[in-house]
Amino acid sequence: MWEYTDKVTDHFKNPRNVGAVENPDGDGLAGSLACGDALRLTFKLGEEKKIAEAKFQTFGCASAIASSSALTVMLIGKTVDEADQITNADIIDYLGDLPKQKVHCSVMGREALEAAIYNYRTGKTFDKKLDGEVICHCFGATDKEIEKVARGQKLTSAE
Amino acid sequence: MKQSVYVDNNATTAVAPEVTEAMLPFFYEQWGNPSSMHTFGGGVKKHIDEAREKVAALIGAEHPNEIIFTSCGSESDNMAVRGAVDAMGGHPHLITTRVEHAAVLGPCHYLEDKGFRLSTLEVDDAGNLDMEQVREKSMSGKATVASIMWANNETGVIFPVPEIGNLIKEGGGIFHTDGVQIVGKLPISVKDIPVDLLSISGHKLHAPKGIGVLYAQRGTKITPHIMGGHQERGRRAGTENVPYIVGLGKACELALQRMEHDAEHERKLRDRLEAGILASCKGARVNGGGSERLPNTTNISFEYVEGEAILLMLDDVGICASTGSACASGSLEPSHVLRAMDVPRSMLHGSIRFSLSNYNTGEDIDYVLEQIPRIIARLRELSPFAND
Amino acid sequence: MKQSVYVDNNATTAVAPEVTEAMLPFFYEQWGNPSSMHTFGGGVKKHIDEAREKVAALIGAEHPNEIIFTSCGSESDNMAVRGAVDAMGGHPHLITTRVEHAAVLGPCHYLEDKGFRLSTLEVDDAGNLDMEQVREKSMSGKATVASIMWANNETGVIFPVPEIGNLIKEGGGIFHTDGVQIVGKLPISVKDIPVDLLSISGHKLHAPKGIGVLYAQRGTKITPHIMGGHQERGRRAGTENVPYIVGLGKACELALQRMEHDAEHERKLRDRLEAGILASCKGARVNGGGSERLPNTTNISFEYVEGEAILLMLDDVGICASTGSACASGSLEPSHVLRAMDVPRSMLHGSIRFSLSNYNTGEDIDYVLEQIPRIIARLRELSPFAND
Ligand SMILES: Cc1ncc(COP(=O)(O)O)c(C=O)c1O
Ligand SMILES: Cc1ncc(COP(=O)(O)O)c(C=O)c1O
Ligand code: FES
Ligand code: FES
Repeated sequence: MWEYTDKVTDHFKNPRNVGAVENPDGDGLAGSLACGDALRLTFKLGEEKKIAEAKFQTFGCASAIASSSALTVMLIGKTVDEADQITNADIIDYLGDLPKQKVHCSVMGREALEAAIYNYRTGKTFDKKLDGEVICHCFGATDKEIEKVARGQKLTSAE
Repeated sequence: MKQSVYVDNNATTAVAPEVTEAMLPFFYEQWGNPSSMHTFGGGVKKHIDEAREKVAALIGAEHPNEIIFTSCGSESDNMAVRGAVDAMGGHPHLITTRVEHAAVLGPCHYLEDKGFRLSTLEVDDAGNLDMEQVREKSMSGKATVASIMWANNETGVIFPVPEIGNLIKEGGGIFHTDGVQIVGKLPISVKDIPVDLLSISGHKLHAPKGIGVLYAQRGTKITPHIMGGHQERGRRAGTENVPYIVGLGKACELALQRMEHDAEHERKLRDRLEAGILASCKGARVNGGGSERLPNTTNISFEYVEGEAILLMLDDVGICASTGSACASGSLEPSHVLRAMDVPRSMLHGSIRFSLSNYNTGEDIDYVLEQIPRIIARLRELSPFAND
Repeated sequence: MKQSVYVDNNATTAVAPEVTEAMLPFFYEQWGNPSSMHTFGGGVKKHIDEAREKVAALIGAEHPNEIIFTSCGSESDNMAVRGAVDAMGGHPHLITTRVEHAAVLGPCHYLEDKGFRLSTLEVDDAGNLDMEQVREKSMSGKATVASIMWANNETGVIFPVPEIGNLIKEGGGIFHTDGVQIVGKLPISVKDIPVDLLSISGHKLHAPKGIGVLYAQRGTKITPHIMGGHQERGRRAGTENVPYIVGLGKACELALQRMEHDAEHERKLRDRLEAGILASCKGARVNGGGSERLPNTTNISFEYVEGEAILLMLDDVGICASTGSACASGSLEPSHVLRAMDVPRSMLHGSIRFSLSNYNTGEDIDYVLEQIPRIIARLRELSPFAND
């Protein structure tokens, strides 16, 4: 059994900011598409160009859900440049800790953030090989359904 | 400790109160060493023999001496595979399947690394073996040791062991079957079918964790896995775990009395659970559902949600189950059994195993059926894939 | 069951009531599987970790992860010998002694049969090793795996393990010591001496039969003996025997608290027993008496009488002792330990081992001292040799 901190459990059981922001200023999808974990992050700016709204959708384990939820909370009130400084280590710190094997779930958060900021800055979709930095411990090929969703998001799927 | 509905009986079962009661005198009073010459110790031996008879009765073994007590199902599996190969000598051909328990696959892969030829049979998407493949491999011309499980722990799918045994024996091989999940759940009789070696684990049938059995049919040559003292007629050294042996005997006695009734009870509950979930949750499917299965087990995949998340939400409302999801396992590998069955990736992550015991009630099922749709809906709300 | 004076504690000990109490909740309530994801099962894990810490504390292990729970002392011994040899690869040279327990000699002889070179060191008539021989063998130029016990179960003779360990490590070998008889009886600290692997058995220190430990110093390479699941960090598969693990933890905690006091208590009783018997029976001698010994053990030979007869007459008056080792009792061979010590033939058959525990009292000793001379005299009357 994974040992989760109270904060992880709280963010898993009561995830903050679930869903997708309407007309987002930044929209990013990240994940280990090859294995099916995925995170979509959207945000909208408000006064003084600070992030007023941030929402997530996650297909993944409790750590992935908690990391995403935590990330949205951390984003709100920050400028995009400040947000860009948030690393997966910051997410883990915010949550207290994550089991070693679950660190990649927070990396996914950082990646979705990168993708969303890229989208905000360029208007384009982040087209980096999404599975590149996520260590997927699973094997093999992509699942058609997930591929389809990825294409719907105009994102590059893993081979 | 919070626990309201326990539906994870393929992982472990409650120790039956009758079993604990049977064991207590062997902690408090009769703690002697059965190998001792004095009455105090030596007198304990007859309780071991009685337990041996009860285990033999449950599986239809002709001779109580065919029952070797071990420390767990894993030890039994290791002993069977390595002991049979060693006793056979030379380099027998090993046959196993992709869906075996790690305690069989572990020693098989170890021996493969040492240069033994290993054939790992595939299963189809319903979890069944291709019997033609079994025949072909067992007739490969070399001496064989085959280890093919009776019932699968994750899906409950039952292999046709009598038929498999016949094929292996026709080919002149030694046949081991991991019976850990079937013994105590369905009637079997090793007397009537060609099984040389069969593994049992106590904690799957209401005895404690840490006791097992290897049934070895008379005349089957097997090298001990734990060598030393003369215990278990020189086939398994180590001072006997008298309390657990007695407890396992009691558990086997209870199982024999209750099995028929319990199996029916569990099957009804399981079928209702399965039907209820399929009716209330879109995108759910039963893995191995079309096959012959244990009456207590159902393995259900929920599309676009992740098993660990489901489990933790179930846990939160006091329901204990398990998952084959990668994210839940220490290794982050999804279940090798579901992969062998080519379960689609969108389904692979969200598999939940519910496994019942005689202690489960209709109310347990009602409760699970009340919680599951809510949890799946909640998690699908969070999922980026499920919004279509 | 008749039992008035139990002086056979090297065969097995009474389960301490505190130990049984500590185990009971894990039969009645917390019977979950520690590998489960749900709180009910997973929550049990911390009790295993606590027990691990208590075992580590008793033997002075630096890291609790160096403690691997097994099913008995025999499994620990088998795992140590075969696991170390396998992990080393190639064909290491095996070193052991003539007085080891069968659980070490068994796997050693097995490996010898498979073509490994085995050196079996002799002991002198006091039961001591020739340290020059240890040095010589350990420097033989080949990689070595040495298994040399700490304290002998039959005589209580203690080998100089720190010194032996140094010699083996100087030679670049792996050093295993069977600590089954010393752990819990005398303080040891594996942190301070060069021991790679150490075996422990629960039932020698008031935990139940069927639980053991292999201590494996950090960095020691060892192939698992039971392969499969990820339990014990992948070093020993099989669902954990939670109650016994918790019980062993408790037993170690108690031993640590009481050891100093108990050792003194036992030594006094043992010395009085020994002196009393030597004073009251002609033709008696203590085997290994001149050597450093466990405080609780005395092995006494009575000329011209037969051990089994003595035992049975002792049993008849409620005294539990043993002749040779319990494990050897099936074989009717005189003790391999006494033979290795060249005990004269007239003495070889009449050896009785008295082994005490903290539960023994001064009255126990009085009673044995009262009965022994009468029994020996009676048997000598029957003996054709003793009438001089
Ligand atoms: C020195 C020694 N090693 C190993 C063992 C084996 O321990 P177990 O009976 O737990 O297998 C014993 C006792 O039987 C022993 O005295
Ligand atoms: C099919 C099967 N074989 C072997 C085992 C191993 O049994 P044990 O946990 O007693 O080692 C299990 C359960 O864990 C199992 O389900
Ligand atoms: S299962 Fe999450 S990394 Fe592959
Ligand atoms: S999403 Fe798979 S381990 Fe976290």
